[in-house]
Amino acid sequence: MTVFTVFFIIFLLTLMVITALAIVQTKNLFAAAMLSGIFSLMSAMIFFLLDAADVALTEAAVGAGISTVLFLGALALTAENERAGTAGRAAALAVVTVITAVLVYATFDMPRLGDPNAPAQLHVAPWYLEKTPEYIDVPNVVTAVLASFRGYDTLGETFVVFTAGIGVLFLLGKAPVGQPKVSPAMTFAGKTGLRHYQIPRVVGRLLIPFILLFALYVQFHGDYSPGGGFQAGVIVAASVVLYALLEGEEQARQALPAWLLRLMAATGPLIYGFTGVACMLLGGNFLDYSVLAHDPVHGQHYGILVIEAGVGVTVTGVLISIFHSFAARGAK
Amino acid sequence: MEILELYNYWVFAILLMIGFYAVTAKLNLVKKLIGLSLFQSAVFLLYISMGPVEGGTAPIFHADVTGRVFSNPLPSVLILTAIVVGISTLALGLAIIVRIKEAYDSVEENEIRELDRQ
Amino acid sequence: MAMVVDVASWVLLTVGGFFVLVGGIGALRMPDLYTRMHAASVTDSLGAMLVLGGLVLQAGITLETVKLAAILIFMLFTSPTAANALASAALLAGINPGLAKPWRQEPRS
Amino acid sequence: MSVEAYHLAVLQVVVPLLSAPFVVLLRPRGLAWAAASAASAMAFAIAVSLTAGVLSGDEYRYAVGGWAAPYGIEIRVDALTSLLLLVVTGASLVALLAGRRSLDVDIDDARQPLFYGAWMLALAGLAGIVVSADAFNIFVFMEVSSLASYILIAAGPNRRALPATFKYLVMGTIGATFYLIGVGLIYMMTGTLNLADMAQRVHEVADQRPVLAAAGFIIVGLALKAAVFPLHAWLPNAYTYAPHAVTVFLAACATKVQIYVLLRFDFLVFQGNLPGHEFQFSHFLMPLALLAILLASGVAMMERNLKRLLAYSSVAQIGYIMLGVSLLSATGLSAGIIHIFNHALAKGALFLAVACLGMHIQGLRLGDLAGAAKRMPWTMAAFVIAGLSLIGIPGTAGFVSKWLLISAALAEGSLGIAVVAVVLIGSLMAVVYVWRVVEAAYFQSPQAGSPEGRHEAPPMLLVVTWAAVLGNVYFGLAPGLPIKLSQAAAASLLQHLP
Repeated sequence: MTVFTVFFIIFLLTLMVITALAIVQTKNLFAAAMLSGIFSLMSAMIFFLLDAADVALTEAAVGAGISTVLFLGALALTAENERAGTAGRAAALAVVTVITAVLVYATFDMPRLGDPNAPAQLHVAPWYLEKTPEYIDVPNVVTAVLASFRGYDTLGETFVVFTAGIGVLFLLGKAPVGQPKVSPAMTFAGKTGLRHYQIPRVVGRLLIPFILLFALYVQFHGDYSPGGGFQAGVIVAASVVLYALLEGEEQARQALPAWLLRLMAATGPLIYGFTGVACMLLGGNFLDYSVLAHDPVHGQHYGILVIEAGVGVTVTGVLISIFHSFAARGAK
Repeated sequence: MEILELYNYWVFAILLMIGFYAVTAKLNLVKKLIGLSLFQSAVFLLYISMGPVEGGTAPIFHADVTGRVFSNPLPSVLILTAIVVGISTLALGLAIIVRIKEAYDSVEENEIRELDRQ
Repeated sequence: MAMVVDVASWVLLTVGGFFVLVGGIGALRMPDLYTRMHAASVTDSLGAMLVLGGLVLQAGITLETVKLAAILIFMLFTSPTAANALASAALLAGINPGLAKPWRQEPRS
Repeated sequence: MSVEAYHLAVLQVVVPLLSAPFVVLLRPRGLAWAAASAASAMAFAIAVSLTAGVLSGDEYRYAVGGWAAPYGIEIRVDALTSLLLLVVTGASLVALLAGRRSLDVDIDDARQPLFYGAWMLALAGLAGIVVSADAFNIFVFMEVSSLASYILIAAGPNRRALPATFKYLVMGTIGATFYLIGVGLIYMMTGTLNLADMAQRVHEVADQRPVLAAAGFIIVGLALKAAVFPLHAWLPNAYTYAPHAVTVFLAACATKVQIYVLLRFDFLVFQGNLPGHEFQFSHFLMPLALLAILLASGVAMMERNLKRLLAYSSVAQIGYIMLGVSLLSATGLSAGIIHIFNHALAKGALFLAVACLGMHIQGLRLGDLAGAAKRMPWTMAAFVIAGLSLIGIPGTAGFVSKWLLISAALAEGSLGIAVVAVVLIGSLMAVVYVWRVVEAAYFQSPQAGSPEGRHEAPPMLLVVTWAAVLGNVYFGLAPGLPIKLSQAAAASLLQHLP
């Protein structure tokens, strides 16, 4: 890390603090949602500078993309401005001050940023770096750890996404009591999209195939470069959101009907889980891909390919379902 | 220079507490959730700051790896999971807020409490 | 040769950075939405092109260059479209280009 | 150990986990419930055979993915784990069997597969937390179970379920994030995520400030999720407005699983290594436990809503568990641990009786219960017996844990006398709040216009309720199994102390 990088990191971190203060300060929730998107982009930059390229890609796609879309969908159904202010400000500030003091006090014994002799760099992590070429043989060690060494965590993660999908479908699947108040913009976009706006429509339609192509690249190139099933699923979902904006919510629903999305959301976790069960049936431990082929390394490759596909299918199905749930709530 | 290398952790502490303040003190439910996601983002920074090694690069093995230093892959893996958990919580929370809005016609905590008291 | 390429790339990067800065100042200082958008467009047209061009020179003929070129092409497609969508959304929401009148009525002193 | 038995530990999580997507895809009404119940029964059977294995001296250690700890994620089952597994899977099975009819009323047909899917995920998440031996993996499954339980609670018929869920979501996420911060700080100082490995490596850095901060964050975060007083604010409304069957399930096990993680983490990683930590732990928890018993019981005595009354009583009972643990002796710990089991039995049976009452009585305020004993004699009889167990009358399960608790406290000398006094006062307060319900149901004349004659709950629900009540009596008279498990658990926790 050069001095220049260090100063850039410090600059970005300071900017993040300022943005965070602005997010808390502003009464306009729309502005707060946008600012938190910007906040996410800045943290993605920090993550990239700190050698976590996979995390940077994910944070940019999730923080600046999907969560902003979700906030906007929810704000259209609720309120754009914060009415009431704060309560118990003094107590909250006191707690906050105490915890900050404890944390800053704790930092002085922490290993310095980039210290090669930090405990985290000496135990477990070197083993991953050393053994990945031998056992898994994929260039991206993050993918190897994510999908194989700690594949059980990623299974849990996939089910977290699935749970969120079930939850949103369950909560918003019930028809609203009475007529909800809907912002005109949402209804407008819901019915016809941007059909009367030629330029965005033409360019948008042109881009969608490329976005999907990029998603496939991210999905299948995850072994070699940052990326994988989760990021790919987010990108596919983004392309569908774009399609729904251009052509209207109805059209997007026809292209990918609700039952199909639900099937995808449920099939993805099953693909992942049954890969693990298949390993058990073939005589290995749960999620031990080595038994999937004659050569353990090949087995690992197959396993990672299949479970990444499972993750991608889940994330695509769940995120599009969630988007539709929010958008359709407004269109009714 | 030495002292600046703890700056990441201070910013983590400050961001964490800005988020925590928004969650506890703000009355608007959407604002609470925004605060909650700030709160979680701060933790991402804590973990990722443990990753890099002086002179290292992201742990991706290109053609020639001899003599190169790589950063720790494990914090990245953990935070990938944590980001996914964060967005899932956010989606569920927003869905609950939409239902609250429909049931109470308000998303302000004090007004909801008032309505429940009746 | 390598020296020349390096200098050329840094010149491009610096000039590009300058235009990005100008775009940023414009977005802050201009009086209404449309003029601000006009100023900001300097960032993603001229600024982005120069910076990416500088980076291409840094990368040489590799896969990275292809990726940078793809980024450039997509930026040239998307940023004007986004600006167009934003401007028409603003117009639809009832924000008028308010600059014309006060500018003319301003007494010359 | 046979190959099948070897895989049981991971199957405990995988069976309910993988059943969830199937349940979600099922369409016709009733089928989703049947599938969920079948998977739940299977999970319970696995828990029983794991317990049998543990009792016969087996030790289950399972390397997921074939990667040995600390590089991979390890699953292990011991006495404490198997006790919790019995509680979690048993509660789920009982609540599902009992809850079918009342859930049919609360949740429309189209959304039932989603609801039962969420139920299975909650079960799988809780089981996943319990068996995991990896600090970060515990966080992942904690989130699976938490998100799923938010869905279950938000399914409540009253609109107040929604703000209650939101509060739970916010506080639960804060708790989980605090835990995550703690784990991160320990990882920073030790480089490992495996609990056993952590326990060894934390020894060298025990005096470093990040480790101390980590201990604080982990204890506070888990205490928040376990609703340890005064961090219980989310619990009463969440339990009150959830569908009755969900209350039975979650009240019996959700907070206890968090207490389990707290015990496991604190005893394994911190107490043996951090100098003086056991006293900090004990001095931090004991006053809170005593206050919880007194104040929450006090609130329960004043409360007019039946479910909220029982929810506050849960906060008080968590106090008893923490009190036993904070004594730091073998008897005290096993008293706390056995109370996890016994309280699940008692509170589960009580909420089952509430579910019976809820079939015919709307609102469930104490005033609405007038005359309930005439209309629903079997239900109210079950409520009374389960209430006796909650109070701790000899012959019921509740007595066993209170007896152990008192004998552990008496071994502590003069401090112990005060503890015993609080336990006795708390039990008297429990008598009062249980009596208020009994008085309303047995001795108040029904309001004018309420239906006459007997009107019992559906037979299935009643049978399950009585099975739970008889469980209270059985484990009160023959407490061999839970005592054996809890003593083994206490011994294995204490072996880490210096």
